[in-house]
Amino acid sequence: MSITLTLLIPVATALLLLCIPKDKTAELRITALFGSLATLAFSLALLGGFDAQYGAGFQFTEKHEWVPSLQVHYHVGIDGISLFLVVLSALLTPIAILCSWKSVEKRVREFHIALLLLTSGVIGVFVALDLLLFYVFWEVMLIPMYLLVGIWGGTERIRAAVKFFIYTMAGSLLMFLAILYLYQHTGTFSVEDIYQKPPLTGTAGLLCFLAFALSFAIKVPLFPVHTWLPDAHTEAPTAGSVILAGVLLKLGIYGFIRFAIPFFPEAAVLAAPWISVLAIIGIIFGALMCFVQEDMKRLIAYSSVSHMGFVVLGLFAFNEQGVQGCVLQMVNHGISTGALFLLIGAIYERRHTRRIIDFGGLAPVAPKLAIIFFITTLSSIGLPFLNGFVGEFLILQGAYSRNIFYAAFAGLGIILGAIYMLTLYRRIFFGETDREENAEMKDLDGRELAFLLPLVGLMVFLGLFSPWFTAKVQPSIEVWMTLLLERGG
Amino acid sequence: MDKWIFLIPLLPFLGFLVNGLLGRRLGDRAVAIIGCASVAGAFAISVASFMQVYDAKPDTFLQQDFGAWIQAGDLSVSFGLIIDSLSGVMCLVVTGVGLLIHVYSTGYMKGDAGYYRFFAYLNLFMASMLVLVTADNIVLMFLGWEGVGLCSYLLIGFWYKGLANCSAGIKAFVVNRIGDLGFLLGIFAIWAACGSFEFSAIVAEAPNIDSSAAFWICLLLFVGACGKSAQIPLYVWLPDAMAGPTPVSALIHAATMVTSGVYLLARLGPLFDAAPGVLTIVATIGALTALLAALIAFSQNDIKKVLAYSTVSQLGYMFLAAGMGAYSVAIFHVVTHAFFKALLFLGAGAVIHSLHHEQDMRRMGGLRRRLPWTFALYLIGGLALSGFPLTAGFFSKDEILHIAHSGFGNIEPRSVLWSIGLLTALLTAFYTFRQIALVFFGSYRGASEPQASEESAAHGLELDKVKESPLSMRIPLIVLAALSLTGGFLAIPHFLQPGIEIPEDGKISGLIIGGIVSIAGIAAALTIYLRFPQALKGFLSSAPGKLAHRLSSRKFYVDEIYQKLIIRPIAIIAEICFYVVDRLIIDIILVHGSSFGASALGHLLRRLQDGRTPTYAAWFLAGAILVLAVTLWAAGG
Amino acid sequence: MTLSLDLCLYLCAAVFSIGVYGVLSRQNIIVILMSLELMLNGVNLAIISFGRYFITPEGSALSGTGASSSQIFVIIVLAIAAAEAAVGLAILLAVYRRWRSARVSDMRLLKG
Amino acid sequence: MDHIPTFLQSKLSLGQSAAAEISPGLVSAGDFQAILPALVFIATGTLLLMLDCFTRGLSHTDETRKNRSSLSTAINFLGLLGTVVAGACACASMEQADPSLAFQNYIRVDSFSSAVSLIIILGTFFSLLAAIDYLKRFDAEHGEFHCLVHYAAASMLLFVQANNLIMLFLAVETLSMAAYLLTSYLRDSRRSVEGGLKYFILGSFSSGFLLFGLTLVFGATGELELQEIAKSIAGGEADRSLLLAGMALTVVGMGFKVGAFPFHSWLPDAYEAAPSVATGFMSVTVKSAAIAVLLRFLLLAAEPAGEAGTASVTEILSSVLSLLAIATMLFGNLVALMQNSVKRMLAYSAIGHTGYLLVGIVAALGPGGELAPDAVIFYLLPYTLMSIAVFTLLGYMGRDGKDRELFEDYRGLSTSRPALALCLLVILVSFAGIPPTAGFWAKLYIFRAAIAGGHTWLALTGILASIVSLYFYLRLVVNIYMRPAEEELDADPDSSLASGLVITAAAVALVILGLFPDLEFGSLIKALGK
Repeated sequence: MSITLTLLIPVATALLLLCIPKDKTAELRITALFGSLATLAFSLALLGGFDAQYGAGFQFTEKHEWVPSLQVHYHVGIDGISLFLVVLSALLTPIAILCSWKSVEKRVREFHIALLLLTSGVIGVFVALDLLLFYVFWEVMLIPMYLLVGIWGGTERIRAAVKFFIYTMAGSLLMFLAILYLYQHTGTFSVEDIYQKPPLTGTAGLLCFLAFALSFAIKVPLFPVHTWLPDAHTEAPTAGSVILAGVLLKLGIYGFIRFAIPFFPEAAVLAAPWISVLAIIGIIFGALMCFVQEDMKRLIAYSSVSHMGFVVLGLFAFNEQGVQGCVLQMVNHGISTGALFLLIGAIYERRHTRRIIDFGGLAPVAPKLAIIFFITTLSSIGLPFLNGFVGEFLILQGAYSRNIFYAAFAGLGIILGAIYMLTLYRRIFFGETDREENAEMKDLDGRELAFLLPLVGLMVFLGLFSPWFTAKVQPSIEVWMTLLLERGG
Repeated sequence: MDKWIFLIPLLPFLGFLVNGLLGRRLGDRAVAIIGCASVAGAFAISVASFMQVYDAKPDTFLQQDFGAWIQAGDLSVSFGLIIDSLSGVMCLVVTGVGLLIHVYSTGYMKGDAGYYRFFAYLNLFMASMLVLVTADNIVLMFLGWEGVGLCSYLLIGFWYKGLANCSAGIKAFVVNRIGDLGFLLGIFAIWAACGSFEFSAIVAEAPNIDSSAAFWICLLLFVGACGKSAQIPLYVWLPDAMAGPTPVSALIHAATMVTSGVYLLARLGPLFDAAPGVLTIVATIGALTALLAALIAFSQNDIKKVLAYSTVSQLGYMFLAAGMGAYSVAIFHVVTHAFFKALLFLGAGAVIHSLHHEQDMRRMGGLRRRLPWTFALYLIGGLALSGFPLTAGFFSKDEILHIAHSGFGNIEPRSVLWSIGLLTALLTAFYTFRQIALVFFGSYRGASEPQASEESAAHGLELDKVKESPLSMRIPLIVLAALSLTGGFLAIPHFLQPGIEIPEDGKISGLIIGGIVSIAGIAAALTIYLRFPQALKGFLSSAPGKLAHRLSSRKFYVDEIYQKLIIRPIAIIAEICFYVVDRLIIDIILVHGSSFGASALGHLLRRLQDGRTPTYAAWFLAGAILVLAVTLWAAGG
Repeated sequence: MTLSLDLCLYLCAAVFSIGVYGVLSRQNIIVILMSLELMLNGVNLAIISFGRYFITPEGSALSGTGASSSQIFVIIVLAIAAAEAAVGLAILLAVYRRWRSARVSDMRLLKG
Repeated sequence: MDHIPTFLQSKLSLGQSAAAEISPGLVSAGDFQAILPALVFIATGTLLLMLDCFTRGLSHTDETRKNRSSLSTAINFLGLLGTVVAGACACASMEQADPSLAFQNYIRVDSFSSAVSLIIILGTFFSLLAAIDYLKRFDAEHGEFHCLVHYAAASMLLFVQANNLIMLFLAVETLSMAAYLLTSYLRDSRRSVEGGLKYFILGSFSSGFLLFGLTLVFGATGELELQEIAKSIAGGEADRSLLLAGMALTVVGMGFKVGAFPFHSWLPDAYEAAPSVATGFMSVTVKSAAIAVLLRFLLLAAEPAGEAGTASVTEILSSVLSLLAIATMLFGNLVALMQNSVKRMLAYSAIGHTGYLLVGIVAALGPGGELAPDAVIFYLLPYTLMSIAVFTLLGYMGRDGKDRELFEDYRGLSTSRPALALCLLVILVSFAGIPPTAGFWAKLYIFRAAIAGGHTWLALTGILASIVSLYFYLRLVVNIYMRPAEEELDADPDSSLASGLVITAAAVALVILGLFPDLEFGSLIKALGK
């Protein structure tokens, strides 16, 4: 029941919000916050109850008939891979609500409803064990995100929202076709059952894999289908960016892990070198893009392209280190990029500009902001002692085992990452405080610290105690690798 | 003692946390005490551990393991610390010199707004450096490795209001990262070859690794070492790093951090022994770096830049030694170099402090009367650097030259490298005393000479206002001077490699040659700069002299070459990628193009609907005929 | 002399086609209405021909219900054609009231 | 939907048993029972016509407005009542599982026809509900409207039940005539009458082709009854080229009614011309009926399998229809992209939806097609709800006798009418086929049937067309939610209760159906019956 509750609480809260008059913004915010905290509590209960030694299969499973004629079931469950993604999603929602406390003034009720529905949708994707259920969640969450960008976003929000929506839908509709084709082939939507059936091979398998892969690659986003991301990120409100970077991008990777690769192992292995190369191009290309950006949010968006390239690279190394690193790095990226967006949001709230050139010398003015931003920057560039390093290390180790050149070229991304992030930091925080607006800027307040410090804590914690994380994921990855081998990958 | 070695890095780290988080409220005095005390504690424990290792039989060590840090499948990295003879020596140097520099800094940084921040960073640096030194596996070492890089970045850009300082910090960090990528790849290769990250396991496995794998592993690791230890081609960051406060230059960019590359090679000595090809490269690069940096040091006008290039040059010596397989000799030079170069930097710091942050030697001169203590101590440092007989530098440097000349273990003598080394020794003595001559002899030029650059803060300080620095700065100098004079008598090579056999024949003659070269250099410099400055000017205005001077003072245009060949192209590629690939090809042509195509098609088809009924009927008829035709055709076919 | 079925069908196809041509080429709505009637009548002819064809010389039905049904069919089609003409004229009246024109190509408000 | 539709199972066996049951010259009570819903419609329609005729003088004299409004209330009430009764009758007939024949096999009642009838009745009901507001607002409360709708509904029910070519043609013509008149209902509007005229000319034109096609089929087989035609074809007695030509022309004629490219050209103009409620009514009911009949005709009248070596009639028709489906899907959605008027956009999107339905029909014709008829029926249901709701909205938005049809007119709707906007969002999401709405399942069933039948290319085209369609549905969402209003929408017109009811009900139904898509008609009816 706990998974269902985690899924339902946001929806229930959203319905509750509908009953509160729309001008009572404080009540709306508090209700939404409590709802999201309750979700977080339930997801933490999942984390607490999770048994790392459970062996093969999923935990907390629930299975009910949903659409009997298609044998679609409401079938949910989690394993080590989805566990932390669920927790991450649940964690970022209260943070998103908190960070919008002051910045979102219009249509407060709708905003929180969209945010909560988005949470439900995202968690649903991570827990669904029925292909069609997964697809339903996958699409359901698009609409709130679309509205978040389109209604509460910046000046170019509509264009960005439409681009985001059509881009992602184009991919997922093709996947929809592949899902139906697969259903025709296997006669079931149950993920576990499909794992047991002989996989689709040959051209059909390849085409289906490509349809899945395109959809997931757009979400990741993998070069060259990444161009929606900078627009969506730049225009989205802070909360939207946080969720987008923190969770939505992970859906693509998760889709690869759970569906695309085990369903079509033959095609996946065939495509792996190509996808790895795309990932590496993405790593370098995304990093290079950061050099040219004037808008800090856009810069971080492109850095996401680069970072997610690493994640894909690790996954397609198809070895324990790579996959482990991939799962870890998903969470890491959610935390650190999420934090970066929060920080930029905080700056934007104060200065109403995101152009890097408008800043400089903030370090003495806002020391707390400067310190947290710096730690986050370090986490983002993968400094040991913080979380980013462990993930990147494992990914590169995995990639190295696959092909030495993967690691070598991907490693360039680390160097470039250091350059653009430190330059960004320098341009914002160092130098003379020569503008009056900057000199008068306020430092972070208690509310902002309340959602930033936990993230910083997580960065340090995961940087030092990653085995706590990996031990929970390890058995699932072993199962996954075995599955891949059995299915001819 | 082995229960407590974790405190060696932890104490400074706690110091960092306390100073960093509470420093602003604690006040400068408390900050200084915490900063120094934490390092002193680490020093005490290092001494104690070292004594334990020293007393015991060879090959003993203290080890402590705190469980896993990274774990994935069969890959595992632990928080494990080890103190053996090598790391013991390094710990002593790091904590010892570090302590002195901390004490020095209490005086040097007095009154700076970022006082607590400075000590926090320094403590963090100590912690990272000590992790680097005491790590029992290469990944943990990498943690320290990156940590010191970070602190280096922070401290170079310590005065962050000057953007140039920050840029220098970024340059240091990024160039280091280039090396770190090599290091990382080397780590991966090690794991692929040995299945473990622990030094003991790697060393044990080293003889079994096939030679090409060993070659690549060592080459990659050496790239890492090049970055951190400022060797060709990655040395460019170190001179710029002088933007940081002088104690930082002394501690990080002379005594400790920059030597960690040498330490890495020493740590994995047996592995490098399995890759003789790489050793050749190491030795060659080392010798070339030594020469190149010495040539550049010739014409620098910034007091710290001279020392910085000298550091690069001395590091070259260390790599030359390591490249000969004589890791212990390299470490020996690391130790002595730490003493005298720290002394020189701190002395230079004292000068700078006294001159209110003037660094341009052209605006100095004649200071020996106003700053007698500083002059004396600086002179000792200069002598040691020049390898004046019986000083620390004399022994360690000449041991290196001697090995290069006579060969070591299985390594053949490399006489070319030896001659380069010897030439460099001459140059070293020359530029060192050129500096001493410019700073301390002659007449004071600070009030008259126009400012060389806008950055120098002093505005024509009068000579009689120049004052000797406070006691807190002088005491560390005295200690270091003592060590620079006596450090050469430490039998470090024999302690580190108990079975070491340094070939005896020709050793004495080598020492004599070294001594002569050093004295010759010193004499030449003093003669030229003090007696015949006009002749020098004459030479410099002649065509070859101009060329040589320009090459040297413009650092052989290496920065410009990098700028043109690497940085500019990357920037251009980034612009092209953004505007052409990302914006134009992907976004506009492909993404918007497809939507535009759909719209255009829609627009075209829309014109079918022209509003006239007969047209509609005609389309209908055409459709009907088509359907009929297709049906009948399909039936026939 | 007996008319072969083929010949009848050609005839009705011709009548139908004339109707089609009329609809396509004529501007006057009345003429178009007439052409539409022509099309239906052409088909009617075919139905009747088929009905005749299904009756053997002996007077018994060749197949199923075809023969008798064809007559019903024709009558119903005639009725429908009449109704259709009525509706058409009604619409035409409304159109003429609004547009003061009976030229079909004048009505081009709706397009695109 | 894993069962084979019952009407298909007993396809041939029924033909034989029914033939034995014929008792010529007798019309039994059972016959009337079979067409009871249609009879109810005819009866109410006539009653309303009478009422209107005999009270018209009343309403146009200087009597108080009260009389007039009470009259229209009565008409509205009667109209809705008739629909409800017809619906109840249809539900009752749904109960009987086995197909039955009536009126000498002119009428065939089976679960398929009953299901489609119910959808038609549902559409009629909603349209009449929405018309209450609309007609009042546009001052067009003539009794004919209800009468025409009822007659149209009756003929559609008969159309769906037709088992005989004569019946088929008769029903389609009466239906069309009602539709022509509905289109030009706003007879004072130039547009309305122009649309009616175009619809009439082209409709009659296509009727000619349809009739020609039916005649050729009749001529080739000598039969008028669908099962007999099938038997004749299966027996190889039919003249093949004559038959094929007939089938092709029938497809052309029916293609016109459903609005398939290139026979669609009447559709945008007629949809735009007709009063919004009538557009809603036509767009769902006429299309539902025509699609259902096309499917039935092709399934019942074509032979199940061809001889070895030559392509069977079904196969040929299926490939022709595939081409039409592809062209229709692409055309409708591409042109809808370029519209500035919401109403016209919806018209073109309706063409696109026809394409999806044709995919379902193609799937039904091939092997493994037993899933497809149910898929088609399922598609019609949400489509009905969405279309009616959205055209009701168009009517609701109209002010001062003018429609507000441009995209810009919808700006800021979410602030001035949040609840309405939310419902509209649901409806548009359903149009785009995104879960958790019924539109998603509709597409799912169709594409699944297509893939099951091996028509992956059709499904792929459908997917591509859907991607295109996202843009114009989103465009409306963008205007509703993301752009601020340039001018405030005037206060609610005094009568908007019914419109609101229709829109809300449709949105709620779409969500419920989206969450529990297995609530098929059958089970729903069964649930009601028990």
